[in-house]
Formats: sequence, C-alpha cells, structure tokens
Amino acid sequence: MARFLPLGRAVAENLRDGDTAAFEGFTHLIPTAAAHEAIRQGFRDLTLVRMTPDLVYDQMVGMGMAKKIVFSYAGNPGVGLLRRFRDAVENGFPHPIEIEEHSHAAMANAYEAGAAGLPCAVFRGYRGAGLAEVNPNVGSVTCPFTGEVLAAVPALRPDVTFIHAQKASRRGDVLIEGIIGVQKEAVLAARRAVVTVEEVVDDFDGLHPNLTVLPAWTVTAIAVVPGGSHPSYAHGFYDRDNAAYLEWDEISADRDRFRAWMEENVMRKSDGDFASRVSHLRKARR
Amino acid sequence: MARFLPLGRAVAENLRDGDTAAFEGFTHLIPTAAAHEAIRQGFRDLTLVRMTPDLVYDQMVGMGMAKKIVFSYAGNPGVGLLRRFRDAVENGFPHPIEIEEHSHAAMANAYEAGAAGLPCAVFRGYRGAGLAEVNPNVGSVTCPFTGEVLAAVPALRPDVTFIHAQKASRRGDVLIEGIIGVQKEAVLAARRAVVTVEEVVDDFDGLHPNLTVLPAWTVTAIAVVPGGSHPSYAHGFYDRDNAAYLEWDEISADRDRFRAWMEENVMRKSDGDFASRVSHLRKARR
Amino acid sequence: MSDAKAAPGFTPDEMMTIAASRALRDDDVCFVGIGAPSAACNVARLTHAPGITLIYESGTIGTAPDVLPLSIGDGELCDTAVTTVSVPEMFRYWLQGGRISVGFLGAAQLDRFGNINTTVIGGYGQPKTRLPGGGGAPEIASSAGEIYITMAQSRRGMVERIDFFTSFGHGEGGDHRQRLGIHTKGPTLLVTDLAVWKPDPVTREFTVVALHPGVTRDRVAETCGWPAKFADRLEETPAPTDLELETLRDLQARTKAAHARNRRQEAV
Amino acid sequence: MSDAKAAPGFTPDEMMTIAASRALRDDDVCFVGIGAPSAACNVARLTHAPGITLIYESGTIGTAPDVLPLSIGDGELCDTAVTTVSVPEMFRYWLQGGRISVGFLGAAQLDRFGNINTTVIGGYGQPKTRLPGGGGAPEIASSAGEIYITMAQSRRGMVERIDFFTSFGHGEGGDHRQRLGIHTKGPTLLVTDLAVWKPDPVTREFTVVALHPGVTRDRVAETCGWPAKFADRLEETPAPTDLELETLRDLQARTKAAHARNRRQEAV
Repeated sequence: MARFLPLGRAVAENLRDGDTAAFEGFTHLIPTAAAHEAIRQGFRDLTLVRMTPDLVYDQMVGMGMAKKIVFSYAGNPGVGLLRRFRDAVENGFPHPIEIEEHSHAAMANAYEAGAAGLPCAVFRGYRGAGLAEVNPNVGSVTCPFTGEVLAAVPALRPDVTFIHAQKASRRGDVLIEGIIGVQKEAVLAARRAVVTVEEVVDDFDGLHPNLTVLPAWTVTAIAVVPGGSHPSYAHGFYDRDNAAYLEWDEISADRDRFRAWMEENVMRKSDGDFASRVSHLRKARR
Repeated sequence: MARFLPLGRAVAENLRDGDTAAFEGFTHLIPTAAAHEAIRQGFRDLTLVRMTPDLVYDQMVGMGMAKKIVFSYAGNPGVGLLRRFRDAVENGFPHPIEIEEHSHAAMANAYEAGAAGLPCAVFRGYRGAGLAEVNPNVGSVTCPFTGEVLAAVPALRPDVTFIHAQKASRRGDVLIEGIIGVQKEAVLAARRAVVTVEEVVDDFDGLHPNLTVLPAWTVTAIAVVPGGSHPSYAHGFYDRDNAAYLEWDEISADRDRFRAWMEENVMRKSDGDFASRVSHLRKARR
Repeated sequence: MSDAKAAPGFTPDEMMTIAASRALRDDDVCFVGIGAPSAACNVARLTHAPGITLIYESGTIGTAPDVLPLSIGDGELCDTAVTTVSVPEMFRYWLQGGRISVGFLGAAQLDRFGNINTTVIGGYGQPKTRLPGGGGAPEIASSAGEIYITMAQSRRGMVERIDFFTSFGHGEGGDHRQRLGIHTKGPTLLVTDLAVWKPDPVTREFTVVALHPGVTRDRVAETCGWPAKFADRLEETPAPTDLELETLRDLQARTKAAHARNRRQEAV
Repeated sequence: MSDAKAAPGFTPDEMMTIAASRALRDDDVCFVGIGAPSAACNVARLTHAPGITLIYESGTIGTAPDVLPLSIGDGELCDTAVTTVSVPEMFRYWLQGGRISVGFLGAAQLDRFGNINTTVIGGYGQPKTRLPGGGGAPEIASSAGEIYITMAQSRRGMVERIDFFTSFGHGEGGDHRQRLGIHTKGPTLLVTDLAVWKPDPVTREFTVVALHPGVTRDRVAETCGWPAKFADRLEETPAPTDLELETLRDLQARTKAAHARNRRQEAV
C-alpha cells in the first residue's frame, strides 16, 4: 500500500546496492528527481534497466553506479549520443560496464510479460537482426499450431521501478497521462515501485474510467516532487526543456566538466530545487 | 477506411455465409442491432466467436444460423442458462452445432494475439482444467529460459467483427468508453470491422489522449443506430435493461414462443426501432 | 464478533453470505464471482473491510457498488471503480500477474477437494444439462492467492465425483496442485448455508470446522453428497450481528429496487 | 509535380526531404523515425497527403504536429494525435499487428542491400564508436509493409559492409528476407541528398533511378562507399515546387522558434 514519504526516504528504503532498478519514462515523465536522489545516496553495482536510457543513466554511469545496463536505445533523444555511457562502454571509464541490448519491441514485451507474471515474452522479432547473435537472452519458441518460430526474451522483473507521474490521490492512487510509455508495465513488473508526482489531489472522483491509474496497493511509496521530471516534461504541467538536452551534449563530452556539473547541480542540490527549474516551462493547463 | 453506411448495407457488405464472425461486447455495448440485422438477412453456417455469447447468440443459434460457437461463458448474464444454445447442444435443435470452448483468459489472450498479429497466444492457464482435455486447440510452449510449460491457443482472427460503441467522429474514428471488454482487440484482430454507434460528433477535439479510440482506417463501416445495444447498455447513454434479460429466460424456454418472439421483435422490425427501446432507460449524462 | 449484538432472526442464506464476508480482510484484493460471492464481498466492504479491493472480470478494479450488479459488467461497477481496464489486461496483468489475494467463486457441482464444475452435467460430448461454462474460473482457481467458495448445500451440488473439472481445486488431494505446477494455495475455505469448511492440512479434504447456529451435524451430512468429515473441535459460527444483517438486507433492498426501476412495464 | 512551379534555389538537404516526402501517399500509415524521416513525413502531410497517418513509437497515432518534435516523444505529438497508446501496445497491435504500411528510417551506416547499422562502429565487443542502438528499428524493418530510407550521402555512411546488422534490409540480396521468414517487402526506396535509389527487382541492390537537379553520376558515385549502380534510364528528380519548399521552410522555422522558446537563458 502506497505510503507518502519524503523522496530521500522513499529512495533509501527501496533501493539497495546490487539491485536491478528501472527508472522508466519514454521521453515523457522521466523520473529525474528520483535518479538524482539515488546518485546523492551513492548506490553501487546497480543493474539499470530502461528502454531509453538518457541523461539520468548517463549521469549514473558517469558516477560509477552501474554494473550493467539493459536497454534498447541509448541516446540523448533528438540530440545524439550519450557520452558518459560511451566512455564506459568504449574506454571502461570510470569502470567497465556490462550491457544487455535489446530492441524496443523486445523490451516493451519483456516489461509486459513481467507485469503479466510470465517467465518470458513471445513476439515476432529479431529476424535477421545482429542483436540476436550478441545477446544470449534472445531465445525462441515454436507456435504449436503453425510451426512458426517466434522470438522469446526473459520477462523483466526489476527489484524496484521508479517513475514520475502527474498526480496522486490522497489514498495513493496514481494517474499517468499523455505519452504513458511502459510505466504501468514497469511498475506492475517490479517488486517495489516508487512514484514521484507533480501534485496530490483529494480524490480522483470524476476522472474518466479508462485512464491509466495505478491503484494505491500496486505502489510502495509516493513522493511529491513538483518539476521532478525536468528536463523531461509532464503533460499538462510543463514543457520539455529541449535546451537542457542540447547543453548536456557539451557537459557530458568532458570528464571534468561532467564531474563539476554533477557536483554543482546534483550533489549539492535537493529534490526541492526541481520546482524552480520548470517555472519558465509551465504553460496554460490544457 | 471507415464508411458511414445504413446498417443493412454495412451488414450485407461485410458478412457472408460461412464466415467466422465475432459480435463482441462484455455485458456492456453488445451489438444487438447488428446481430438482429444479420438474423433478418438470414446468413448460414456461421462460426460465431465470443467470450460471452448471450441473448444475440442464443437467438442466432435458435434461428439456425450457427455452424459452430467459439466461447468461454455461454450464459444469460446474471440470470442463468442460454436455452436455445442448450437446445442445440443437448438436442441438436434446430440442428447440431459444434462448440469450441475456452476459458476467459484463453479467449482474451487469443483476441490479443490476433490484434498483435501473432499465430498463437501464450499464457499460464488451463492447469488441471478439463477443457484442456476436450479442446484440441489447447497446446503448450516451453519457456526457453525457465523450462516452465505455458498454455498456448491459436490467435483469433475473425473474418468480421461487429461491435457497438458510443461515438464516431465525422472522419470515422470510433470512441469506446466504460467497460471496454475485448472490443479493441476483436476489431484489430479481424479482417473487417463493422461498428454501430450511438451518435456522430463533428470531431474528437478535446478528448483525453489515452481513451480507447479506433482510428477510422481500422474500421470498415460505421452505422448510426441509437439504442443499438439494447437490452445491453451504453455507458453515458442508457442503462442495462435487466428486465429484458429476465424475460428472455422465459421466452427462450419454449421453441414456439421463441419463434413467435423473433418474428415479432426481430424479423418484422428494423434498426430504427432500437431508439425507442431505450427511451425509458436513458439517464442524465454523467 | 463476540461482543457485537447478534440479530434475533436470519435465514440460512443470510448466514452463509455473512459468514463468507467475515473471511475477507481489509487489505485483500478479491476477484469476485457473481451471485453469492458478490453479496459476501460487498457486505465485507460495507462492514469490517472498507479498504478491500473488489475486482470483477469485466475489468473494473476497486469497485464500490451501491447496489449488487445483476451481471458481471453492470454500469454501476464501472461508475464506482478506481479504474476500468480491458479484459485482456484484467486476465494478464491483474489475475495472471499475481495481484489477486482471494478468488471468490460459486459452484454448480463441488467435490470434497474443492474441484468445481460449472460446465456440464453428464458427459461433455453428450450433456444432460449444458451449463454456462467456466468463464474466468479456470485461471482464477490457479492464479489467485487462495480460493474461497460459497454455495448452498445439496446432494446434487456437493457430489462424490464432479462431471467436469471446470476449475481445479486440490484435484485428488494432497500435493496434487504442486504436482501440476500450480503454486497458489487453492481452496482454503468453503462457506455453505449450514457450515464453514476448511481443507484438511494433509489430505486437503474439506472438513467442517464450524456449524451455523442451530444447525446439526446430521443436517450437514444429509445435504452433502460425500461422507462429510467434521473437525475434532467444532465451533459454532457466530450469528450475524445487527450491523451485518442490516447491511446485507439494505444492500439487497437497494438492489431489488434498482433492478426493478428500469422495468419496461413501469416506464410505459 | 511536372506542372507545379519549381522553386529557384534549394539545398541538397531540402531536395532530399522533399523527394522523400513525395513517396508517401494519402492513405499510408507511416511509422516515423526521428530527424530527416520526420521532416519528410510532415511535409507530405502538409502538402499532397493530408490524410496520411503518422505514428511515432512513443505511442502517438495519427499525429499532426505544428512543429517538428526534437525527440520521438515530444508533447506536441500527443497533443495533436488521434490517440496515444502504451509502448507495448504500439509494438504489439500496431507494428507487429501489420497495421503499418511504411516504416521510414534513417541510418548511420547503410549497405547496398538496405541493411542498416545504428548500433556500433567497430566490433560489438570492442566498439570504436558506440551508437545509440536500434530502438524500434529491428522490428520496424521486418514488420512494416515496406521501408523507406533517407540519409545524406557519404562514403562513411554508405559502406561496402556495415559493422552491425541493426535492421535487416535485403541481407545478402535476392530472396534472403523470404528465407528468414520475413514476409514484408523491406527497403523499397532510398532518398539521399543527391539521388533516388530503388532496389533491383532481382538482386535487391539499391540502384540510382533519379538524380536530383544538377547532380552528376560522378558526384553520386564518389560519395558512396560501394560501386554505385545506375538504372539504364535515369530520371531527373523534379525540383521542389514553391509549395513544397515553403511548407518545409515554414515547418523548420516554426520548429526552430518553438525549440528556442523554452531556452532557460530567455526565461531568466
């Protein structure tokens, strides 16, 4: 049952060294504040799972927190490469990391299978794809009716999933709107789930019945962090900070500049700083 | 691309003798008007697919239109048995029918697999269940990672699916709200899809982005039939006619009474009669 | 229950529903079958378990209906739900995903090991009576954390051997579930109109652990199609409290009024 | 295009985007890659193909963005979409379900058979440059009805042998797709900044079928890492019309203004 906690405590109670953790968000609603809190608390040996590792995983890899990355697209969305991730993969800096690489279809299906309590996901994929040769976690099953050979990948079952969402009700139900990505699946697939939200409302009365709502009993902890998705965005609250994504390309290009930026913008800051980062990006609510 | 057609033409152009047809709806939004039109047009040798065959399949079976029923719960919801269906299965009246019986989980997964373009659905099911022994379409696959044996059923791919929905926009997008059942999957799994709707609106501007909308290019034909779901209901438009379900138990108990009722209420009626059947069930829009 | 005031008069059906409702906990997530299970689950919600999550297979999660639904997909369920999902999602993420703590089922035929038949009386190919079939029950029986069953006793319903295994209970007893790779508990409770039954820890055979007030062993035995076993120390089911009985009767009265309201006769 | 007025001056990039846009039809359902494909698809929508359905892998179906998204999941895509679905649904029902007529991809490395690498330069285990990876492309390449590719020509990008098979095109050519059980058409069009290429009907090797205005065979050949083949009858790509060029430039100007609008410097 969801408990409302300060972010620091929500992270401390639900993430452990060596965990398999997913900080999910598909361009939209990236849980940046939770990731920065995890960085401040200095976890180690994490297996970081995400379809689209972007700035926050670049930062966690650059800070030496990751043992392994499971992913399907490791880019700075709309900008280019992830330079800290590259440095780790190409040069083993700050230390070598393992990678397990999939396609989006495989990762999406693997989260779906995790949410569905299945040991593996079955889909039509990886035909002719080089990943099937370098990733031992790509298997196959044969349709017993047609004989067609389909791809199979193990279900994803993170120890803990972190997501950012628009709203929680007082009883702890969580609403996700807009580009919803794989967040619902990532939460339902995980043993524990921590959600940061823009705001808490009294209740969800009057909400359309078919929206994406995670009932309180599927969530472990909720922390209220307005702006907690910056420089990503929260549909209905504030826009994407495209400039910050462009800037990251320069910051992350240099090891020292990266370190200095992290020191100034993450290590010495708190989740309370996020609200002001999005103040210029807020817009009239649609 | 969806064409707006009178119901008679929509049915005539999209249903053929011998087709595998799904008239889907999970208690809510049952496409009664479309089924009655199909009855009037007198199709034969149909394979009728539906998780919850209820009054309309009882009627189609009683009228001798069905060669086979694929289903997971053949009851009059909340009332009891389907007496015309029973008469066909137990006594071969008006003629014997084949049945292919599944669990809800299997049917839901089979529609999902059909929508997903897969040859079969894989799920954890049928363990210890008698249906696995009497239904040759229950197979298995083995997870290549854990060795767990999972159930498999062939994907459902109807020639045509009929559903009822609340609204279409002028360009032919379709909105389904409330208890959405397997309608989206049944439409996407089918070669052709016919939708009856309560009303047509200019556009869906301002609609929440995450509602269940079938884009116009996934639908073959749309017919406007207010009340077209009676005695089922349309969330936001009118309530379920529980009394009609209770009455059906008596009507269907007797072969002659059934015939007379069909003659009076289906054969001599048209889809234009549905609006008046729900007038006493309409309620203040929520 | 002991210090609550017991109601003076009640029917066996009321006792059944109320005894069944008492088994549910405030933090349960319950997959609700229609009929007697639905009444018991909602009485629980309206009395001692206000936080219970009730789920119906139509996709409605966390419903709080003011009246009992006639069907598994009445509008009332959606109107009062926390959220309503598609039926494939219901069976994949919520049931198969292991999110359900209790599956609450009724039965047409039941055997001593909690195996249920709602498919057919007679042979499957040559049925004497074709029943509606399993619906969600086969996978509820294997995927829900545990299964509660409620039904009125009769020799026709509680039988030596069921005609069809719609939902697997404990099979032939013992560790039969485990041997089939089913890792949930299966039937852990049977509440009838006469008694409360629980499976023997070893054989898994349903054993009477409590008799409802005024019910005799003989009455239980003669309305049961298998030789009924009784626990060494038989309890008496506490009679319904005023609150329980009022809650159930109010719910049923509201339900009756609501289902009558839309009768065509009255509207014309 | 022939009777539309050609614009006097345009860049090779503009010609590429516009030539690519012309391949799309009004009834296409197009899975859009970011960058050059996104611009081409939206120019098509704003000119000759207003009915086209554009789908981005973030789950946005039938989008009509007023400005080009920087990422595949910008809010603009959701705000203007017919509907927005989850990412698992996107890949299951819409891509794997066979609902996509055209997948429009870019490439870091491309070979003559339309095989694409966006994963790694150098060995997979010892990368010289680690690229972002495939994302949706591996299954777009096999599940979309056909694949259009657009990229600027360079010997570094159009290579004799790609370092990694991110997305399978025609493999080693001929019927290689069929032999792998892939039943879609694969790459049927390549539009570069210099030319339009189509696969040979038999060998499936990309062959130049049209040169953009003012481009020579030599220029195409020297910017291509494999020995370029030319069709017997080479067409000249019609120059951009005023409408096409204005539409593209307006779109890009709106995009630039929108992406600059939220720069922090300006807000402070």
